[in-house]
Amino acid sequence: MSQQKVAIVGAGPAGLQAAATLVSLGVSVEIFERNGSPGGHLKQWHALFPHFQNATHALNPLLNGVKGITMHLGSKVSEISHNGNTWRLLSDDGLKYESDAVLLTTGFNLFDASRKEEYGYGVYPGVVTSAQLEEMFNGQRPWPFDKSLAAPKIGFVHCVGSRDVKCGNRFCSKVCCVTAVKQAIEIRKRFSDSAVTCFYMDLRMYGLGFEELYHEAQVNHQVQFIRGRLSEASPAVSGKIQVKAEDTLMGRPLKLTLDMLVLMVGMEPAVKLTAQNNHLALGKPGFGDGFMADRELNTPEYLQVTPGLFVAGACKGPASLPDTIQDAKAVSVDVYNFLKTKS
Amino acid sequence: MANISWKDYEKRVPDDHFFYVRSCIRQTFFPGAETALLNILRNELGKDVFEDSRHTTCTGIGYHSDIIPLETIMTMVARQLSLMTEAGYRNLLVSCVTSFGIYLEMLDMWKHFPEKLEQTRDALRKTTGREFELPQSVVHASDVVFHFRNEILKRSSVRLMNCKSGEPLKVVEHVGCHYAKIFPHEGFGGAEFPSVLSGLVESWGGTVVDYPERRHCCGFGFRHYLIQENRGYSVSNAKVKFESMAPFQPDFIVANCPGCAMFLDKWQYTLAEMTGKTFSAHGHGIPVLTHEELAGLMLGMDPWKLGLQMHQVQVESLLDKLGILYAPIEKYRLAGVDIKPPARPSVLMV
Amino acid sequence: MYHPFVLPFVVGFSVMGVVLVARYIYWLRGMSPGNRQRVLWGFFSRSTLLAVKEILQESLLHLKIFRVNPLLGFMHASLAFGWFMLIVGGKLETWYYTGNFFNPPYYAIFFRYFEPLTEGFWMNGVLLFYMELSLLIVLSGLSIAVVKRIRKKVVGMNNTTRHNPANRIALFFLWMVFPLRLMAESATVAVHGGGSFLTTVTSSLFLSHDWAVWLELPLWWAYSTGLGLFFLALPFSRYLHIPTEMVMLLLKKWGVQPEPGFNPEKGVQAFEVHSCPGCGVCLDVCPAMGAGINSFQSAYFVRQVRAGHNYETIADMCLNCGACKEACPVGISLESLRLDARSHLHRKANFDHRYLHGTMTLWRDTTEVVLYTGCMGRINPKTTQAVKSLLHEAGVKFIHLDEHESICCGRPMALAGAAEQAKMLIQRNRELIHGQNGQLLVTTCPICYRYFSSEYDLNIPVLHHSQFLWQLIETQKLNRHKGNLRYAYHDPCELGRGANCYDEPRNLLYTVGELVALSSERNKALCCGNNIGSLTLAEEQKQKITANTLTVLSENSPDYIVTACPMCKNTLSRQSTLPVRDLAEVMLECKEVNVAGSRTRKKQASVNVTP
Amino acid sequence: MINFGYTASESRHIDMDERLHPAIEKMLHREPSLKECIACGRCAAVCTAGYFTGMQFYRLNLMAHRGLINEMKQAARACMLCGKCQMTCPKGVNIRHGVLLMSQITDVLDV
Repeated sequence: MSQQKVAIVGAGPAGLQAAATLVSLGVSVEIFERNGSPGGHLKQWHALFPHFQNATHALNPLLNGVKGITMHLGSKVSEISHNGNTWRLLSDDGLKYESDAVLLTTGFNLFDASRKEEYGYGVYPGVVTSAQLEEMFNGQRPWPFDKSLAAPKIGFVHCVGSRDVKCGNRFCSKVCCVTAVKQAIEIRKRFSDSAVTCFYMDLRMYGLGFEELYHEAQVNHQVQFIRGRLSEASPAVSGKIQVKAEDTLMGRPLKLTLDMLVLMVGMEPAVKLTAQNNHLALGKPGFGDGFMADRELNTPEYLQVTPGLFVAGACKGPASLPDTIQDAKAVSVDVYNFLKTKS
Repeated sequence: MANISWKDYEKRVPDDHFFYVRSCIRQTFFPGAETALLNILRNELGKDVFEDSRHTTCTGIGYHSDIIPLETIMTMVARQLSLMTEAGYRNLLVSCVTSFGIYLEMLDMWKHFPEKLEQTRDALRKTTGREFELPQSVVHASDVVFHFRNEILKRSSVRLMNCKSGEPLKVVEHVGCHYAKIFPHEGFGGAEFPSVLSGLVESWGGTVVDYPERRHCCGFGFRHYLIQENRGYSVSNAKVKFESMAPFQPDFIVANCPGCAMFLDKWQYTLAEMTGKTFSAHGHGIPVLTHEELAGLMLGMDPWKLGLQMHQVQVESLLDKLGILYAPIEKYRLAGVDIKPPARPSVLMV
Repeated sequence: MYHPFVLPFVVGFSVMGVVLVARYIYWLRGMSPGNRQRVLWGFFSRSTLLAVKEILQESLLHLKIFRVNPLLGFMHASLAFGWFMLIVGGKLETWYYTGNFFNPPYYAIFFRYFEPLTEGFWMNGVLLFYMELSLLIVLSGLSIAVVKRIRKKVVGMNNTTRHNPANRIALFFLWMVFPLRLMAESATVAVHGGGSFLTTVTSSLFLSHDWAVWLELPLWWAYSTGLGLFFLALPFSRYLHIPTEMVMLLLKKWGVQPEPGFNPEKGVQAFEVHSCPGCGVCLDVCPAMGAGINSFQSAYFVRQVRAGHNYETIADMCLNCGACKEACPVGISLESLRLDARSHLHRKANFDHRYLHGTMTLWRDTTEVVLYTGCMGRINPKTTQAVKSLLHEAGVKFIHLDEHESICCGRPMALAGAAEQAKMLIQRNRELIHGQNGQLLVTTCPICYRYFSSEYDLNIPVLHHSQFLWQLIETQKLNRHKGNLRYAYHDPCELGRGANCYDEPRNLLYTVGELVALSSERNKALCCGNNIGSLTLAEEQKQKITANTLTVLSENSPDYIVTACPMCKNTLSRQSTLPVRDLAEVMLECKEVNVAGSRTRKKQASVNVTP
Repeated sequence: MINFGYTASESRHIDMDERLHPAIEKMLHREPSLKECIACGRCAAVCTAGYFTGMQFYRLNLMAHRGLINEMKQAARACMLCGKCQMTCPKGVNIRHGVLLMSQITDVLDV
């Protein structure tokens, strides 16, 4: 029987890992990626929590893993259909592909911070997102304030576009808190006499080594943690930003002028499952609207609305890099088993 | 209509034939400004601005102090409109932002509760035997000045720039809350982005200062300052605003409501006395103009005729920047007679 | 009878004399009138004889060190007593030789140079032999000191004091003096003959005749200079303790009380501070040393207090467990010195407990026992429960004074140096305790027990619950059968060293099971690491001390670690793999189960992953 | 200054722009564990003095970090230094030493 084929939609960490695993299991794979290059958000990242591991150390193995696998870059899959037991994919640049199974690893988009206009993103130059800060650390983006400044003051706002009904996202994006603490420490190391303040609601340092990171930020780097969600950011003299927040532990409002305000933007599904494309739905959309769900959280069986359609990685919900890679491996094995039963 | 964002919302302003109703505070504290507006509209721009001397207060001060029943206010407004109908005008031009809010409120109530309109017509007929029609449009004085800002610019040799350095002046604009916050559709740029004053400033060469407490209330509000016990609340509000704008060192403040202009001006003296601090680098305070005074200066009117010497914060420093000539000895000569200048404040430099 | 080489010795000796007298007078002048009276009365009283006896025992023979470490004791004794023998011997020689008692001081010391050949049974026989024997004794002590410096384990010490430059210089001179004397005397013997066993052997071994002729004078010069330099260095080094300790013993015997407050330059406290030889005995007993923390031990603290600067951080760090005070051969009151230093450091702190007026009024009818569980009582409810059920079992009528809210006994404030500001606590607690008209106060916390007995002067006796439980056992109000469980008893610092109560807890455990012997217990017990006494020890440092103490407590794998203090129990149980119980809990548990009790706490699974 | 019969109220904002007060900076240097407090409230729950007064250590620590030195110093006076809070603190903050330093803080924490 000819080698079975799987189409992987999305060349982020999940897609790359799944491709490598499937190829190692003897399955032929083709990857469709709408951006110009693979790697997803990882390629713009600088250092990973909790041990400041360089992002390229995580990206390179993934990229090496897919050497020799055909990858259609810049082609956005517009149509996935299914008849009998073959799947047909259509991409907007005219590609057609048939496969025995489809693995969606479309991942997440960062929340568009301009939707929280009161934080002044896109209005004041000093307001940036956490992703843009990583680019600054990577040198891919200029710093929005004059680097020779005596004591730059940087603020971090947690939960931007997460746990916020006004943005339609009730869920917690899981990784922004620990990322904020990591970035706060990186800022303190980069600008030795900078003053960093984090405005948080709860600090969800869920993983191993995270609390130690929090400890290091507090004690070694004097990062100030203020429990209070930021209310607004407004312009202050010479391009600085004045922020107002309530310190809910003191029960007092406080005012602070910042040179840079970093918004910890949450995650949103890159492909939003809505009523229209619910034929793709793998059962009712999971927690939070738009994320996909291929099975009930705690049970192994798949909902398998349409057999052969699998999902892996952050498109199922906010996930850290290790979560994504583990999930990609696990789902690849399921895909492989599915193919075995089919042939 | 196509959904446009509030920033670009343009309000419709008629070009001519206005029935003008005065402002109690403006004609009492800034008579020069009132006559300047009429002078500009009639003589400079040749507009037909009719004024009936029998028109009264719009009851704003009483209304906002809760001592006048709603029906009385409706009848008073109706009476004003009857004067307008009698004079054959359909465009109401309102001088004060508070009365602008009241006229709109009454018209809006009549729209939603027609029986109220009938009751008011009935009450007016019983008391004065008068009839009235609803106006076609209600505009504020600053709307009109904004509307004709280019005509004024054409006639003006003055620009809102520092005549020596050519730098555009940094201007703080403060739009009266009742201008657009009650009925967003009644103000240029709606409630969030009122552009009636910033439009003026920018088209006349100045730059607008975007300071953190830009939208904060100036503290005027009849309810706040009428009773002495409340005035602390009023002056504290103004203080928040001044402390927020001070770092930007604005050259002057322009406001479209007589109340805001008066209090932003007067509270600087009070705050100077209370805290010993002024909010300008050189200790003279930040001059406060109303839009008519600014328009008057643009058209070369004599500052003393405009009554600028009656302001608490002296305006000479601004006039020097604008390059407007003035005779210092004329400052306190009214119709050839020297009047005693006011006592010099201890902190605010005059 | 004179040679210029004696000059360095004379200069050194007289300068030392002047400096010492000046300093002593300065310190004595600082004494309060009451103390001056005691000195005058004491001078001609029997206590002076007692003082001389103790000087002989301690300053010369160092008997206290002998009891702790014989080799170390011998080293100190030989150095001190040997030197004393030399001085006395020199005096006898010159007196017998010249016939009059008073000779120039240097004459006795350099007698051998001036009179190389002496005849007669006494001079050439007994006295010569005695002098050389004394020298040999001193040299033997010196050699142990050198060995101690190189390999301290040989002398049975784990740690020796890190000396500052001044002490090292003085030490070097001290070590030079006696060998030089030996060489000088041997040179004279080589030139003129005579000499007893030691010098003849040395001269024949090292000094041929023609060498000796040339070397004799330089050696005497060297000996005199060595002595002179040592005496110059003495007042500014640890060897100041030699004269000062003797004066201190006198003052203490005369009953001189330390001046109030922290003043290391006034009265008996000054003599105590300057009597610290920096011998390092307090290092080995300090529980923190076992955890590798060696910055604040008493040797260093007293040295910095003498120096008058940067004693601040180490004053606050010490656990105040009292181990060093117990072991200090010189008997310096280290704890009060440290607490005085702390109250001086934190003199600006002001606490105000006036809000306590009128709180907790519990006026009830008379009762037998007032039970006070203290602040820590609420953190160890099991201990409180156990004590209460034991009291019920024994039919004792009691009131639990601080069942709902408690006022701190004040000891923690004293340990932080804020004793004066704890007056309000003491006064309010005393009112409440007296208000119950009980016959006995029983407290479950040794920290409170020590303060109740020392500071409160209550009108009823106070006992720690271990003592009271033992009374109940003795009076058969409680009876237990002996089981075969093995208990390791940890002596809380405040109960053992603090209040001298070692036996009652052990008796209790002995009645219900076996008592495991520990390498350091009773007054040498290690501190649990979390003693309220330390102000600035970091959490990790305390945990290291706790871990070290736990290794000692579980060295003979007992079934239970038992203690009598809520603070120790809470601290030890955090890190111990063995179950930790209070005495009361053990007594209660043994009521039901006499046979080996089940281990309630699962051993922490330790998985070794072979790569 | 003229008494107008009314006064302008001060803004209740805490101004975080100035750096920490030097005395607070010195205190935090001498007791770094104070920086670890996450204001979970356990210390206030077990506080012996807290039973009779409003003594809550986590608020003292917050006041320190927000530069409200006088309120902090005033509130610290109720403490009995008994150390129960330190026994329960999940972050191992050395609270007794902290309160002692807080109650003796002057403009310059001189010792």
